[in-house]
Amino acid sequence: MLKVEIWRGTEEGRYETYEVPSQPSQTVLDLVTFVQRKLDPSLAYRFACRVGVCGSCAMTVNDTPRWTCRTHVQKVVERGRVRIAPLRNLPIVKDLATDMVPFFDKGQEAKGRFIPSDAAATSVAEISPEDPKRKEADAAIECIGCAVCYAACDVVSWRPEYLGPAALNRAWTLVSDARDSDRIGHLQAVADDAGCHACHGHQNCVEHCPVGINPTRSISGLKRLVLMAAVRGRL
Amino acid sequence: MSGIERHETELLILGSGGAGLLAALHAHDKDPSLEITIAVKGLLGKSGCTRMVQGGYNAALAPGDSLQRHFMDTIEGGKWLNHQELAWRLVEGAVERIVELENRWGCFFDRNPDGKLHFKAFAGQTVDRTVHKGDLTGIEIINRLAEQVWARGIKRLEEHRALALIPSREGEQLSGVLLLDVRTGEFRFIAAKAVLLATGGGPTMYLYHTPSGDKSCDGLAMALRAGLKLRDMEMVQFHPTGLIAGKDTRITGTIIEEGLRGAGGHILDGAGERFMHKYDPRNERATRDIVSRGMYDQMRAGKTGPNGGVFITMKHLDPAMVRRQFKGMVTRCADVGFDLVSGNVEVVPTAHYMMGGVVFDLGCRTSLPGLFAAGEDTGGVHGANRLGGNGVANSTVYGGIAGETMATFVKSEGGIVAPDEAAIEAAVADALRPFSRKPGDLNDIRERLYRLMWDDVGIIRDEASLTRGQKALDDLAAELGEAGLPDTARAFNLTWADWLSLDSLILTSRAIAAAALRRDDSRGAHYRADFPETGSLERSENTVVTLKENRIAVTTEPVAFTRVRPGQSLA
Amino acid sequence: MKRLELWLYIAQRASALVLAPLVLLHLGVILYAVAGGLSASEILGRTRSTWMWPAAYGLFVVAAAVHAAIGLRVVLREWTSWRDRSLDLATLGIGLVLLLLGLRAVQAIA
Amino acid sequence: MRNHPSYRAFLVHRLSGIALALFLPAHLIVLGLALETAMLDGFLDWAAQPAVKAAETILVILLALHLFGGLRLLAIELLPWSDRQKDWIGWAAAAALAVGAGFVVRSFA
Ligand SMILES: Cc1cc2nc3c(=O)[nH]c(=O)nc-3n(C[C@H](O)[C@H](O)[C@H](O)COP(=O)(O)OP(=O)(O)OC[C@H]3O[C@@H](n4cnc5c(N)ncnc54)[C@H](O)[C@@H]3O)c2cc1C
Ligand code: HEM
Ligand code: SF4
Ligand code: F3S
Ligand code: FES
Repeated sequence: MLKVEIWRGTEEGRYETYEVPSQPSQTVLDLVTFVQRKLDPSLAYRFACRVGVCGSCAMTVNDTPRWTCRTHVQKVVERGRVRIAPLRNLPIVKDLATDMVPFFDKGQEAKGRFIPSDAAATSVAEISPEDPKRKEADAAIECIGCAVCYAACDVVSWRPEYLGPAALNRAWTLVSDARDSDRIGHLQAVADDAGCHACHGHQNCVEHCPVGINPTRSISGLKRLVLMAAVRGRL
Repeated sequence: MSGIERHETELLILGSGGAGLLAALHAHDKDPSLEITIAVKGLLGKSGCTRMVQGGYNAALAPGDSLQRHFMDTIEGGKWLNHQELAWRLVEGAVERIVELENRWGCFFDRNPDGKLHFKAFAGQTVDRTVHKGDLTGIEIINRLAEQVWARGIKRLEEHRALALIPSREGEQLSGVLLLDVRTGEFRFIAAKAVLLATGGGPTMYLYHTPSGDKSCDGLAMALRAGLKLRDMEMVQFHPTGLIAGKDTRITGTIIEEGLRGAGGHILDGAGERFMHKYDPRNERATRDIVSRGMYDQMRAGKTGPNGGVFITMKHLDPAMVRRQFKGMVTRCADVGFDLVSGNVEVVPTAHYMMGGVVFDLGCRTSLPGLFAAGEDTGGVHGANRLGGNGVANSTVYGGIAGETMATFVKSEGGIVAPDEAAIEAAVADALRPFSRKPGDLNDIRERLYRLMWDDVGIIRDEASLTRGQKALDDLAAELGEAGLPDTARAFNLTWADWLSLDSLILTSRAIAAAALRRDDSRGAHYRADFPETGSLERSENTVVTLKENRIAVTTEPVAFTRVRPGQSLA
Repeated sequence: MKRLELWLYIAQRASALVLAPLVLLHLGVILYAVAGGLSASEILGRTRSTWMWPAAYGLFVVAAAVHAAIGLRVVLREWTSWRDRSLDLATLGIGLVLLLLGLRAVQAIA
Repeated sequence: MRNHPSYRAFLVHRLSGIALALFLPAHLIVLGLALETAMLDGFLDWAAQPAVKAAETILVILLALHLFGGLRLLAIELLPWSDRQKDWIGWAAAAALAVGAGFVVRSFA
């Protein structure tokens, strides 16, 4: 039996303890599911894909933000106990489910979307995968938008307007994309007061990103480009 | 009903998979002044199966490939049951859509060293034509589309579950959709000039299944209730290698990549012996349906591992190769406690995709004016079997088309019309029904549904099993109707959601069983032990299911060979 | 000011770049000088030997005033709830005080 | 969540920065006393006590830590990314301790 403590409520709430039988193959998401299905039907949480691609199941597990569908219980259990809370730095909808809108809004504030240069082109651009800029973009592109980095980043909690690692990481993939036509626009978006310069390089984001993205690297890249653009008066 | 919130929008899209998002973008492009709303059961861009696409996207762009070849592969794969015009539009549209995804929405697919698109091999194709982004193609597509939708003034109703399609007062057209705001537990009626059904099917009524947790055939169930025709519902595709790790883990059913078999992986029975040679000279490299049936046969004979599955192993292969080539799969297995490199991983065939669905036309119109459909909710494009790589092509191609037709429709014919209040009232009452009943055991109902669909309406069927299945489904439907929920808070009530999902799943399962009983031959994904032969291709028919007075009716319609007849080829 | 944070960031990094060699130098001097104890005349004897010393310390003082003031502003913003305009004025104040104290010190050793 | 080298490096850098910022005015005031040589000598005598020396040692180490840690940050921010940046934390700490050791050796010599 595992002792599973789960946050119940919204910002105001408390931990409740449940006893869940231990299984050889058991993820943290399975613990939560067991509680909802068998012990307390009113428990709220969120998941979709259950294989680590949708980024909707992240929670705080024993004080660490993680994707729960791909976290084996054995990896996190401490003396038979697992404590599960919603992700930090986001409003709580109910129990373990957070409101991710602020996280995605920041993606937009960082102008995290492709601005085409030739939308009507009839063939795809020829770009070598060995091209150095493309390699930078490729290294950072497979973000699943799980907000784990966002929850792990102290600067986000200290300065709630900070765009955060994922949004900045996306901006970096765009300025590294030869097909994007608004490099300066993207740089302007991240040069604002809560932009890339607010990052102190804590690297909590790197340590916790479940898919191995390195937002610190991307943010440093942005800092350099913004610096050069600012000094040259291009912002 | 005065108690429910009401809104109006010009264009309402249900679902945010490839179909829903492209519909929104195309409609917005066509007419930026349109008021577009996307309502989705999960979070926008984070729910549904398009995001889970691993393998990739078929488009006839490779040197030496042609629309004709892609089309013929699709028809051969579909065992001549496809709607040929729809299939043709698919292959044509796929080429346009890939270029659009790259240049307009910012997707970047894998390239060769020379900078040109890379095409990978996928089963059932005469040319390597699958465009992909590593083995996470869906994330790239959906992330790019979702951020574009987010950037436009498109309204989002996230965590809103569509419950019922509500006709107009006279019933001659659609008025709007009744939704449940999952977060508050309140109902919401949205009247719209046009509605797109893009909730993505998803055969999650089987013991083992691959789709995401939010999929429960709600769209198909709503369509049935609204009187629409569903075609080829017996065609449920199983993927041969799903993980199995016990019934209390959501890992069970999720896919282990197909490429493992291609790369030389072996499938072993419970005793560690290979067996695929008994079923096909290509051994493990045979097509999805054959491998699935071989595995299922072994399982029925009881030659299984501890969890009731068989094994896949790579341990006779170079571990460095396995680690390099299947990095994602190896870490995914390791995360959940399996050793793919040097161990045996227990696997089962797992329900993956529904070829059948709502009957629709080339402009994504349905028989109900004002209602459009696209993606996995629709039937016809794939016939009896879907090629790997044609699923996401289908949802994105037809999603885009739907967006354009709907934008035009809204301006020319569409209008807000008063809903049939009685229908709203009935739908609300239906959804609230469990709160007035004694709490029942939903887990038990779900497990029995899973089991009976697996055993009796699954990979190998026959008349006896299907009849048994139908009876059991009717009983389960009645039982669910009496199974209540504790009357706790309605807000974010997942157990209520489970109840509603089971309701849709049981109804859709009835449609599958009825269609499967009707088709007395074996082809594509449908295998009847009592009719193992394929039957005449020339006289191919589609099954068509409707719901009348809560009874499923099945008819058949001959396939129209509008472009090519069995025995001929365009390529 | 538009992009205030960005320019403060640049000023802070620029001043850090100026400080780096100066602090290295200063550390070298400390290590050299502390042996055998310090005395005022020794210190002043060294610093008054050439105009380079006061110049270097002058530069140090200016850079440190800029650098520390901005640094403290960031810390205060993040670790306290002080983030309105008064914080910017305080930053300016801290910088000026440091500058004045520093210039007085430089004058003393020059 | 914060239990890893990069975060510790940040904390050390920030805390040393704050300490230096607090110390700097004091240091400058003392130097300002050089205008009156006698007072400075009096102060230096006071500062020769072991306890004060120990405190000074710490300050020198903090200065060195902040310096080398700062150089590391500048390298991360201004130079192309290097996967060796983690190692720099170790080097920065080692260099700071070396300076501290040097200070101890020389001032107590
Ligand atoms: C694991 C996996 C791998 C796959 N790999 C491939 C591949 O490599 N190549 C390929 O071509 N195809 C693949 N497919 C198939 C492909 O994903 C689907 O064919 C296609 O993406 C379906 O798109 P869709 O837009 O119709 O539905 P989905 O993408 O599933 O989207 C459905 C949307 O509807 C929403 N929804 C559901 N019910 C409701 C409701 N009641 N109210 C409101 N919203 C609702 C969902 O939340 C979701 O947002 C794969 C499928 C799976 C499961
Ligand atoms: C000598 C006096 C110095 C003082 C008083 C001082 C003080 C400070 C302070 C208070 C901060 C803010 C810390 C924070 O934001 O977390 C800071 C940051 C910084 N300092 Fe210094 N510093 C000094 C010297 C240096 C030197 C010599 C360097 C580098 C060569 C340096 C480099 C930096 C850098 C890069 C930062 C930014 C760190 C960040 O934003 O997290 N400093 N300093
Ligand atoms: S960068 Fe990593 S941790 Fe952050 S949202 Fe993306 S995938 Fe999640
Ligand atoms: S954790 Fe935060 S401070 Fe920067 S390096 Fe990552 S964004
Ligand atoms: S459920 Fe999709 S990432 Fe966990």
